[in-house]
Amino acid sequence: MSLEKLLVISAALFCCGLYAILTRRNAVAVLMGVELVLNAASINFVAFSHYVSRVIGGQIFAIFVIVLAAAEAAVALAIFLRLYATTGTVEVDTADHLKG
Amino acid sequence: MGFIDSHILSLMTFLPLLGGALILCLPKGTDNIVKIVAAVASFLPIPLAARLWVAFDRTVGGVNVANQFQFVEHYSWIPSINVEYFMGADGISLPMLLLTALVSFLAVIGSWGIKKQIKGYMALLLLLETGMMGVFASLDFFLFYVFWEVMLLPMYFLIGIWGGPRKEYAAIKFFLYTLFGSVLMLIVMLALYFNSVNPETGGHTFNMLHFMQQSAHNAWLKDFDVRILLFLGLFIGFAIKVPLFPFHTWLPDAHVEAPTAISVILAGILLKMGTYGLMRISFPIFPDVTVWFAVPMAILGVINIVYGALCAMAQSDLKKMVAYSSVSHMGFCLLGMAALTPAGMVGASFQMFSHGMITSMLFFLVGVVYDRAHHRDIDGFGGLGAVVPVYTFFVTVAFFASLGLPGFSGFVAEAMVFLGSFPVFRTIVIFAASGIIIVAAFHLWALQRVFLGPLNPKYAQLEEINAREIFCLAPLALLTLYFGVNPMPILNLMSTSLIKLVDVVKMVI
Amino acid sequence: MPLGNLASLSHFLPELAVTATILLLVVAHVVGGNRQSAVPAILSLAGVGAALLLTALQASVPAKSLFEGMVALDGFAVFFKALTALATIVVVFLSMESEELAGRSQAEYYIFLLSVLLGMFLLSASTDIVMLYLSLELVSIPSYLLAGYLKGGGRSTEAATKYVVFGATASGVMIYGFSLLYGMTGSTHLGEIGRALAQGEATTPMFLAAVMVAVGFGYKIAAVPFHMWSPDVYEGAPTPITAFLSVGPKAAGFAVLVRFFYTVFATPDAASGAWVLSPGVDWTALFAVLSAVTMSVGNLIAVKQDNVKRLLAYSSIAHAGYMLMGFVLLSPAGIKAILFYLVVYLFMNLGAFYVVILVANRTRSEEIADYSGLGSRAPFAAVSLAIFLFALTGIPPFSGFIGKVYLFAEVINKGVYWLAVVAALNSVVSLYYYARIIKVMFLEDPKDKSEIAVPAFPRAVLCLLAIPTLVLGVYWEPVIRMAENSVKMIAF
Amino acid sequence: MIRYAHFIPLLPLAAYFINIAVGRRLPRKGDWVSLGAIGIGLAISIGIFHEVFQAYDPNFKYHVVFPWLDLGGRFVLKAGILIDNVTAVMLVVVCTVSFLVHLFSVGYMHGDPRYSRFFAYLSIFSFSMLGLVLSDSFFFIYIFWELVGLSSYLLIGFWFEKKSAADACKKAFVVNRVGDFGFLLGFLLLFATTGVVGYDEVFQAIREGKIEGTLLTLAGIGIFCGAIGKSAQFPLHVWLPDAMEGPTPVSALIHAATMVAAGVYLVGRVYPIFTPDAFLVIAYIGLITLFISATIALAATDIKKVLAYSTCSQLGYMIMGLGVGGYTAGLAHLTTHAAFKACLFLGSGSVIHAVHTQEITEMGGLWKKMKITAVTFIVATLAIAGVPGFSGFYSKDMILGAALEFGMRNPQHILLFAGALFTAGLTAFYMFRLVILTFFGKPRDHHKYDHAHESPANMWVPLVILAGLSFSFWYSGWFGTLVQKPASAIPVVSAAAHGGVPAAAAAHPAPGATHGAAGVHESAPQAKPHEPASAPPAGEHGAEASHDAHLAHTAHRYAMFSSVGVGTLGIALAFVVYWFGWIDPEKVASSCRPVHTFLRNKWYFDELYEATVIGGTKALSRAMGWFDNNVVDGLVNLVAQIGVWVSWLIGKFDNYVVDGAVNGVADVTIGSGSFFRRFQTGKLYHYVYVLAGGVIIIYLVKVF
Repeated sequence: MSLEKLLVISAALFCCGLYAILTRRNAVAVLMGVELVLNAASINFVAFSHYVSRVIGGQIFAIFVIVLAAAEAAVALAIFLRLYATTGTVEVDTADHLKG
Repeated sequence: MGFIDSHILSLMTFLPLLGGALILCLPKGTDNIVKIVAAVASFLPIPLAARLWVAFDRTVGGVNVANQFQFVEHYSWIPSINVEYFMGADGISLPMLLLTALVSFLAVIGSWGIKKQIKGYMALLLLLETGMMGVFASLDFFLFYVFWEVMLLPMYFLIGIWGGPRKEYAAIKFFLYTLFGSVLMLIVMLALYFNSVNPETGGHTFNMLHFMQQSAHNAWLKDFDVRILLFLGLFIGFAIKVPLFPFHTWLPDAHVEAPTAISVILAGILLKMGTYGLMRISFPIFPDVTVWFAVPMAILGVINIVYGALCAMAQSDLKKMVAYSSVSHMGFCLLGMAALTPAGMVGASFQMFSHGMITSMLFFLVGVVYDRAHHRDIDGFGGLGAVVPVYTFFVTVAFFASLGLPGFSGFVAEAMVFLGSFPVFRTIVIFAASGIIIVAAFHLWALQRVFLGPLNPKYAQLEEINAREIFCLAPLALLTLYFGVNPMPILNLMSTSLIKLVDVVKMVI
Repeated sequence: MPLGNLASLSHFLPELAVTATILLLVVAHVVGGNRQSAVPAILSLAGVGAALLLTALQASVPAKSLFEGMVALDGFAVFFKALTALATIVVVFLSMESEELAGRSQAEYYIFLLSVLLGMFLLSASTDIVMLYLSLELVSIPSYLLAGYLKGGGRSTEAATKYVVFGATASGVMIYGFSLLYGMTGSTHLGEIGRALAQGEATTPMFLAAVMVAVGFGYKIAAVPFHMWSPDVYEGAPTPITAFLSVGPKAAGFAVLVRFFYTVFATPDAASGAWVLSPGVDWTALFAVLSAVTMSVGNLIAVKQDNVKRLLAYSSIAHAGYMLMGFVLLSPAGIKAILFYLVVYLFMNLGAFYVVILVANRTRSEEIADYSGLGSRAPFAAVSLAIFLFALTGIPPFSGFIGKVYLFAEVINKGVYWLAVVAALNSVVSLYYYARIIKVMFLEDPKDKSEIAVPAFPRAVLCLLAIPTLVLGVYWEPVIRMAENSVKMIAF
Repeated sequence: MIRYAHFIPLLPLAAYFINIAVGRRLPRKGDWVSLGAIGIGLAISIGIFHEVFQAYDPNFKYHVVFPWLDLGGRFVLKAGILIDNVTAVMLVVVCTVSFLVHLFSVGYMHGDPRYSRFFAYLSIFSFSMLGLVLSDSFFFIYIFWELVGLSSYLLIGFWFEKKSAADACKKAFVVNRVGDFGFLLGFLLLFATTGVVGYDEVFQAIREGKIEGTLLTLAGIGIFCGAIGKSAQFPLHVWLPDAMEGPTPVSALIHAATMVAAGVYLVGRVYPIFTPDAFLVIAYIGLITLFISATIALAATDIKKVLAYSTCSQLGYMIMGLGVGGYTAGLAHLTTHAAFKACLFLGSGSVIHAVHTQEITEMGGLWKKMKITAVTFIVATLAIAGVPGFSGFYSKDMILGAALEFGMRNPQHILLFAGALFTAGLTAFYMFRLVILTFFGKPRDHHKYDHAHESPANMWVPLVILAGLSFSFWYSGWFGTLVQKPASAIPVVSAAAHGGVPAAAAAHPAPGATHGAAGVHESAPQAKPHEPASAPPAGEHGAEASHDAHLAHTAHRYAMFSSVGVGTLGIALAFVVYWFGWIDPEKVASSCRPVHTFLRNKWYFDELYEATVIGGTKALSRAMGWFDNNVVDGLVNLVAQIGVWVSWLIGKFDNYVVDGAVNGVADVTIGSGSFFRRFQTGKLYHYVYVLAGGVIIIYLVKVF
């Protein structure tokens, strides 16, 4: 395992995540896309902290990312539930009353 | 007198504002008190103006020399950027101050008949007066700019709320036009600020008089192309106010829609601010560009004269005709200024003054007939001369004054402009002179269609002009006549400064 | 040398105060449940007020770095803490008046509000990307909830949805950018990153990182093209929250934007007191363009709006554009201009929203058309709204004009004339739509003549907002001095 | 007495203000105020004339100056009173006529609702006219010039309820303004070059050669344009006949005796500035006018119109007289004409007063009814017809003499004399036609005839006085001595050299101009010494001074005989046609119908102007109005259009139709607004697209 490989993986993850966000209509799927992006970042952090800086800061950052991702996900899911309760669907593109 | 003398300009500027504030504090349903307070507040500047008239030393020039200004009030306002509260008067501003004091008061009296929300109306009117006074009194560019903008708001509401059928359109048009001009002015002001220094302190400054010291400019500001750009920036800002072809299209709408007294102020004072700004700011700060730009200015002036007159002739709305005639008359100011000769410059300034009085009369008169007949269609009348002789008399006086008949101040001003500018640009002035025919033509044509010929039975019972309206008109008429026969009192007031201005501009070549 | 954790606490009092208040509110919530009462509001007012006082005390304290260099205590941070605290106080007043929020659990609401405040405190002070990310999320996550706080409001929920997804994405991208920075410099501390970048020369990844970070901040300050969320969220969210988002987080966003870019991608130049770009990453040109685009897009779209809230949303985008002008100049005067502008912006913008709330309480509408004749229906509210709108336009003698003058001045001083001209023209455009509201209020006759009563308390609050808007337009020396002193920021 | 000269105009001014302000409340409605004012004026001016006459000095001059406008010495305008012989004569003439007209009006305007207003107007007129006479500089004569125009406007439009009157007064003023335009330019040209406005200073400056050649010619012609306007010369003569809409006394005062003469007076005043070419222009303008208007008068049937056109024609004589160098002649005719034409007009007024019509076709046989009027009228007619012994003969003969002299010097200009002579015949003819049709033959309208009656004393007294003044012995002798041609100010070098310039102003063959120059300058004393040095043609004449005197003598002798002959011919013809009826005018008219109608329609001048100038201006103004509303106001609008177009190119922009300037900009603004808001679809993933797109674009921009 070398740094390059890890970076390629994380980049791939990032792109997958972004792709999911851009293409998926289901809110939950979009949220998963976001998670992918965050994880890509985490991978970077860990990798860099291992190969580049010998300091542990990067790995701590990764943990923070995971935690906050979880928090974010919780809030997001709560909101999606509300969305479902009001509109009966979690298709994000049905929620387009606010525009212009 | 001590306090008054030392703060006379501030008093003239802010007394009306005080009155406005007082009016806002008055409870509902006290319309008469409101009117009286407004009248008093707008009258107070007049004795002060008289005081200025008496105390003003006619022998010192001012223009770009600080210690030659009179009634100076100079305090630091925002030290961090050297904004100063710097007021003072010289021969350029003093006539305008007098005019403002007089016309504003008459405007208040002229709006006696306003029914709708008189409270707000008067308050705004007084705020407007403060703005105008401030513009003419301030010598700090920042201060000047603030007052300049402060005028916009009341004007917008006065046109927009109390105006005619298309008031909203006219109001916003006026507002946008002027703001467009002023943002350009703002940029130029800041550019000047950063590229010139106060000779004494060496710091940046907004003091106009320092801008006028070419030595205070840095290398960038000495570059002629830059100066041209800055000059044009200012010029457009002022040209919109004058208004100069082709920036004049806000004027017919604004004048026509505005209530009578506001049209009076618009035409009587606001238009003068454009030319005043050129004299006070553009010319002394950019003398070299002024000389470079003289011919275009003269041409624009002539276009205004002839074009405005022709447009006026084409109008069927009396008020619109008068509005366009203002366009035409303001052209003389520009022509005279562009000549950069004593006669031309003084003539221009005198034209500002006399047009202020004449056009005020005209708008008052239009308002009188509009109040009674509820329309202003020139062809809709006829033969009124037989019904309302006194009114007809005043209109005739105003019209002949406006078409430059000798004996009225307008003639003296225009003659001076001609005498001053013809030696400089002959061909251009020949076109300008042709204006006198058209001007005469449309005035008399209107006069004939409205007052002469067989009486239109619809207006057989038309009510004669009343005492209050005469009270508004008589002083203007008398002054116009007096200064037409004996212009020296006013000319003495301005000549020293304006001749100095000419020299200041001419010095650079 | 950064203080240790315990030593830092004594300089952490405002944050602690806010935290304490939050905890108290939690207790109150547990005790009071969803009962309607003014207690939570008053409690949070007290807490924030205390925080504000404590912040004020910090003004004189010499700048230092806290918590092992995680948080900075410097004029810059103090200024923003004060600013955001002030904004929060006003927003609490707004919330107390708003009838939208009536019937929802008060305590909960204020818990979120104050958490956002805490986040903003930290955000404007954080000097380490970990802290930065943390506080950014602390600002974001509660505001997602606040945006969706209206009961059964489909719009509110939709707003929340968009907000959360967009926000999450943006912060995700930002984090990725962070990770790249970290990879290039091997440190999470802004100062060290900055120094590292200053030595090494530019690389494409480095610029990519810069852009990705810009996404995160751009989304916070709603700069084009990262602004898309804001109009919808502003429209959907409860009006007090809209007001809050348009001032508080935006201000905090600017704080972090300035601090981050000025420490990471530029290095202070001791000689001139200005900053010099780190090699390669010429982000000033980029942001100059963004600023122009932002103000233009904001103003142009605002012209088309019929909903006051949405109009104000776009106008706040435009104002972000104005403020960005000061950001690209790398000079203390530029930052000073931003700080000053934020102050005046706080008053005029919150004031405008406050009137919107008062009107909506009565008319249940935010359509411009329903403001017709407000001048006669509620003169006081109408006049003050007019004042706020003219101030937003930037016409003397209102404070907005002075704010603009300072921004323009620095731009012109730096010779970026094209930007000045664009901004000038923009303010003409902005007049067009602000004046539209004023026209409707004063120039048009009301559809229903009924009086809209404005009780004493709102009047007082309105005065509190209107008076500074007027006074700062005539005499602003103290505030500008304050802003001047707050420019210096440390990055250990 | 001369010290009080300034009172002459000021008293009427005072009278004006009094009458305007409180006239209606005064006893007799204040007519006595005006009457008194002008009366005193008359007294003073007679006193002045007496002093001048005592002095009996051709170069008499009284000049007082006081500053009027002074900009710290950088720009100074002085006002002043200048009295020389011509002025003195003019003062008497104006005051006399004015006084008599006031007197006449007391009766004529009796019972008019605006009686006092009328006298106020008369006073303001007297003021401006006298001021015009007294003023000493181009600037101030221009001022009073305008004021005279104003008072004429007021008086013509006095009965403004009549549409015709309303039209006429406007026409008069505007047409005069056209002339004044030229006046102004000429005066500006002089000022621009010499920097002074006083007559004497300007002459001096010209002597110093500050302005010369074509420029000076143009300046002269410009000044003369003023005269063309006021004195109703071709092509601006159209206003005078219409001006007859005013009350008859007004016609007598303004449009016969005084104001219209102002033009002639002006030319005389500034005589020294005219170059030979300018003089040629003047002469020919005069000729054209006198001929055209005489022909029109032939066919006119309105008594006042006939008189009006005869006035034009007589003014033409004066102008031409001045143009051909007959300075004395021109001014003499001005003086005599004032008397007899005023008499004619007042007489016509008395007739109209009696029969309440102006159509001579409805009169006839009035002789029996109103003897005094008839007699005075006939006396005046004899005068205007140029019958020896009457004033008209004396002055007109001088003009013809001058013309003939000029013609003999420059044969190609003999037309001037011929035309004038022929017209003298015409004058005699149409004037007697008028007399016969009015006072003799059988009454053609019995109803009117029966009501006719002699006018009251205060109306016929003026008639008698004026008739008395129509005899030549009043004028002959002293006039020629006192009123002598002033020395031309043009340095003869430039003049002759200029004369040599081909295709000079008057569009005549160059040699003609040359001789013209010589001819005119021949009698300019101070010119002689230079001439031999200067130009051969001038030189020749200079050498033969004695021959000149002889020439002049013969010229005048021939002129006298021929004019008497032609005059008799005209009178005889009139009698043949209208008294004995041997020739039926109707037949003549019908036999040359086109000519007749052409004349009846006054050569279609009004129609011509209506079609060209007036119509043109109106059209132009309408065009401008349209231009202003649509183009200029739509200029920003145009920008808007472009903006719309561009933005359409960018993003399928709805194509706006913009109207109004600011609306235009606004539309583009709004338009671009709605263009951008297209992106705000409300669809979440679109937002993210924009976000990602933004990043990528920025990045790409950076990389490439």
